Amino acid sequence: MIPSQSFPASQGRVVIDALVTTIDDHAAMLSEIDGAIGDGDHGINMRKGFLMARDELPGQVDLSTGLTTLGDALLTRIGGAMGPLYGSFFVEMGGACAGLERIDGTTVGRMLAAGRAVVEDLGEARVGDKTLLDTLVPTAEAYQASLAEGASFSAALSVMAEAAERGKESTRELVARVGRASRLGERSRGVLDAGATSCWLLLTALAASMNELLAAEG
Amino acid sequence: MIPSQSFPASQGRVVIDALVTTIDDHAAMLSEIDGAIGDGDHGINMRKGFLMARDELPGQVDLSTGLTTLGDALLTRIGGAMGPLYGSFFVEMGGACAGLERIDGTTVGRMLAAGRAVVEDLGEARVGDKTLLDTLVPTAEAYQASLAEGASFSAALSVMAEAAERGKESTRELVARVGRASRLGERSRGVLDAGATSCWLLLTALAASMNELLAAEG
Amino acid sequence: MQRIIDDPALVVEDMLQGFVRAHPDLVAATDDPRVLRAVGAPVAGKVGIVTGGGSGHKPAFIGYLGRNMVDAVAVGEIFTSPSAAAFLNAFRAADAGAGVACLYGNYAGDNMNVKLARRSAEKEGIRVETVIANDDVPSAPRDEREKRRGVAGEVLMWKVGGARAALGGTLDEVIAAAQKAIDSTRSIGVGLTPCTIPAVGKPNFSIEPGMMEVGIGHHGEPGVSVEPLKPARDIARLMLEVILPDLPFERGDEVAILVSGLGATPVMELYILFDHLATIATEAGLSIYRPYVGNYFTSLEMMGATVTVMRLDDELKACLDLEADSVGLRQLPA
Amino acid sequence: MQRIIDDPALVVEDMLQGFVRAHPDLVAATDDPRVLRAVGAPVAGKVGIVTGGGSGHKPAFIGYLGRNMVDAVAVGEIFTSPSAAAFLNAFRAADAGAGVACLYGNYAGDNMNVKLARRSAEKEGIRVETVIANDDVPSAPRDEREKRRGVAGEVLMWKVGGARAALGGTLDEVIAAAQKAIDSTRSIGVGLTPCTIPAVGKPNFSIEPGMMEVGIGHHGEPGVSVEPLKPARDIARLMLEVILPDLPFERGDEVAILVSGLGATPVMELYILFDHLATIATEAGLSIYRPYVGNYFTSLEMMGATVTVMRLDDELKACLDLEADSVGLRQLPA
Ligand SMILES: Nc1ncnc2c1ncn2[C@@H]1O[C@H](COP(=O)(O)OP(=O)(O)O)[C@@H](O)[C@H]1O
Ligand SMILES: Nc1ncnc2c1ncn2[C@@H]1O[C@H](COP(=O)(O)OP(=O)(O)O)[C@@H](O)[C@H]1O
Ligand SMILES: [Mg+2]
Ligand SMILES: [Mg+2]
Ligand SMILES: [Mg+2]
Ligand SMILES: [Mg+2]
Repeated sequence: MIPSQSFPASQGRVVIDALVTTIDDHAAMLSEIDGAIGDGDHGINMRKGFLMARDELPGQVDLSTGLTTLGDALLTRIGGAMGPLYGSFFVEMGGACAGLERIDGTTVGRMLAAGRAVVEDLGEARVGDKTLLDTLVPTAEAYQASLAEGASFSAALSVMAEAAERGKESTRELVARVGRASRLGERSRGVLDAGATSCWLLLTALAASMNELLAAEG
Repeated sequence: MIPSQSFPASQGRVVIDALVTTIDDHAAMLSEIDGAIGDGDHGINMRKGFLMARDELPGQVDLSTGLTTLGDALLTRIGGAMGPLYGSFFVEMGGACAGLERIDGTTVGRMLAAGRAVVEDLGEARVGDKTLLDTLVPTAEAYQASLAEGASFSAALSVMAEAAERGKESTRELVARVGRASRLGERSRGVLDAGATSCWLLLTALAASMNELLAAEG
Repeated sequence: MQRIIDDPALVVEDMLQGFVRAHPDLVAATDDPRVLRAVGAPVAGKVGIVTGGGSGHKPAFIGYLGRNMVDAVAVGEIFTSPSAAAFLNAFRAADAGAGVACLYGNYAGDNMNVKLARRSAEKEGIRVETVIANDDVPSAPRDEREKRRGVAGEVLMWKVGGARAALGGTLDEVIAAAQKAIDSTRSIGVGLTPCTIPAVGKPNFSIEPGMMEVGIGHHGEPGVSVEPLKPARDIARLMLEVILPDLPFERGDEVAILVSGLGATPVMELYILFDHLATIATEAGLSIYRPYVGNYFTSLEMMGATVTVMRLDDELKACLDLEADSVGLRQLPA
Repeated sequence: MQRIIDDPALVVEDMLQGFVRAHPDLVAATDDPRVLRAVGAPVAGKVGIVTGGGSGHKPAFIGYLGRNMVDAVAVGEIFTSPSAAAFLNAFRAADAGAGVACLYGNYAGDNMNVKLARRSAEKEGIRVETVIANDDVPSAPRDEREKRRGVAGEVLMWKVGGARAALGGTLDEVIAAAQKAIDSTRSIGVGLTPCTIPAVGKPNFSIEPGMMEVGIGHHGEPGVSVEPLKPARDIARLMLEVILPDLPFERGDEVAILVSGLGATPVMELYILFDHLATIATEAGLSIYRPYVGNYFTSLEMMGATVTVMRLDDELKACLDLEADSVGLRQLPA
């Protein structure tokens, strides 16, 4: 049994920066994916909200405050469906690690579960509808399963990244049933869903930044 | 000296029909010419007015009444610059042969002069501006000159048709100075003027129908 | 993209600034740059009327701020719901203690943001009730009316709700009138060309020349069919054939008809369409109490039109008849 | 051609029928199918206000029929002057014995048709005086002002003339006020796309994507330059740089500013443009007494905008302030 891995909650800024950076770097790609079967603004909307959120953060911030601030900024600034969904997602993730000194694998499991629940509750979509839930739900479940099977925090984070990628790719074969892309019915098959793609980017950045923080712990 | 040729004024319908028919037959061509440097509606406008005018005429009508009715219909129905210009043109032509039993070459000379005067007065354009005056003015003058040189009515009518054609062709090399086509400045050079073309059609039909009436006189 | 704009990412901000400057008699800015209020709002004792939605629908939504109309509007990005924070601030700007009627359209984003804002408002002691417009018939079958989108019928809902509040209605009375208004209203749109969101830079969907999309939504949501473009007479008929049986409207009903252009269709054509609609409606035994023809709810430079029919009773007629002063709808005292 | 029409040759007839049906409170048909009058016109003792012009400019011209506005309108084909007969019948419909002020725009066809109609009217004992709008600065140099076209400044001319007549002015007083209105007004248009006359079926001129035509007329008449499309801020500046020095407008002047879309430009963009215009005008020392932003004088589905600035004095302000009720311009009592 390996000793339980963790990183200090005070390093929140590293995680938030990774989230903002991946959205900023991939905004054009996200809009292009959205353009194929949606209205082509997913990257624009997300970048606007994430950059504004970063501007509101102090240089040093604990993970809970950082995620809550990010979530609040998205709720306040970007509107649409993404504002409340990703906004509530990050607010709930932040809430699930509030008050903790150190973040370990179990905590991240609780965070993902809380985030997933609010997105399902608010958005009323299901796995298979070709939305970000097709990334989020299987990823949260795979992460939890790997912990349950005894994987280390860092191993579970790698599982998270792989599951997110598979979840994102799964949307390629789906027909959109909610959101703008449902306009196209069968014609929405064959391309990725934009929200599922941004969710993959975010979860991948989350996993990578946390693994980085774990590595720094030595 | 050949005996003065003439035809009965009561045969006005033959002339009016010839005028209406040529416009009706060439409406698409006129619009196309107008489309090159104007707004492409010359044929549409003209056909609408001429067909309405014909509908208002009794089966049998003397030339003066026929031309006046045609002119009034154009004045009443087609608006734009063509309504008042061609409308007044035909009203004045009709006025110049009012009360006559027979129409001879001299009468037609007076008719053309009256028509030309009102168009110049109302439109305030000049020969060389790339308008219908480039057909009308030289044609009226050539007709008058040929009568003065002793040509018969029917010979003068042939001169009329030839002069109208030359007048129309002369607009090809002109730069529009009035009307919509003046928008294009130098770019208006190289194509015919729509109004000059319809004026050529009308004067040609006038000459041909009158020559037909003269021939019928034997 | 032939547009008169500066930074495509800031068109909403730039527009709002010009709008407030152009209509100081009617609208005012608030502390939230994404919320405008009517001059004089909140009106003491009056129920506050709030709406909100994505931008690009001029005169909707801010064009209906004004006297006897809407008190505060939450403003979103182009075709994107305003944030929950904006809705909350709009509730605050409109509330004079008598509560707020939030009258908005049925879109996923708006529903979520209103839901979140309403939770926060109620924590502050602001009572918020909602009416969710779902007048767009082609957007879902009749037995799933709760899934239908809100379109130009919202204008009539705001007129009724605004008037009912101005006439002294309680929050429950205002909500009941606005709910009746939208329940009595059916709409359909026909799209002839797409439109381009400035920040995106290319059309957000496509309609082939010579075709039309029947039942299209305000953001290019799918219609019920794409068919060859027909004469206005036939377009009028097929639009009414969808909406009249749905309520159903019946012989003897008095109705309001609202024809709105989608943006770039010349207003001349709206009158041509209206003439056929009026003829067909009259043949169907409806009597047209009040026609509205113009650009009431647009989608940037989309070509096409929406048709809205509302069955009237005495209360709805009194509400429609009340004078009103807003950019999008001005009615002088009778 | 993505249009909601029936027979392209009959769009004006069809539109008129729908228009009269949609606005029975404001307008009425006359015996001449090409003349509409305001409900209640001719008003006993009042000078009649008449205008007229080609169709395709909604709400101009018939949209300005109404109370304290225009009494009768002569209607032409698309972009084509009404006939002399229509102008004559409009004079007859508007005259209540106090004479008729014919306030129209400077186009060759309109000039000829009004001239002929006026001759006939005067034979019938109807006194007709004219004001010929020539507010479009780019259409001719300053020393040939009489050659300039009338554009959206006509709306303000009608508002002033209509108000002056409603306030009891004699024919000479109405003409003097309307003449002062147009003499104090300067306009300029910028075109971003052409438009298509339905009966013609293809655009009546062309503007390359990415370009704009500065100084374009309402029917695509040539501008002063074709240049790369600029940000709204720069468009506003170059428009005012043409019109402000022409009057010239001077520091301390109170002005009305009217921004009109040409048809298909989203109204959102008009507000973006207006915001810059207001900033630049204020910097130039002008104070904006009354802004108008909207689709006041369009050209079918052309994209672009016109800007009109009018210097005000007390009489013009009183005229602009008077309540008015018409489709295109509604002002409630202050
Ligand atoms: N109800 C929902 N639940 C979860 N995700 C959703 C829902 N509706 C839409 N989405 C996601 O939103 C994405 C589109 O986001 P975005 O382009 O920013 O918004 P919009 O569709 O308003 O333009 C879709 O790709 C989809 O993944
Ligand atoms: N002032 C004028 N005098 C004589 N002819 C004119 C004048 N103005 C225009 N025209 C003629 O009118 C023709 C165009 O007519 P038409 O297309 O029917 O009208 P519009 O230019 O209003 O569309 C031009 O080709 C020209 O010959
Ligand atoms: Mg999108
Ligand atoms: Mg033409
Ligand atoms: Mg969007
Ligand atoms: Mg024309």
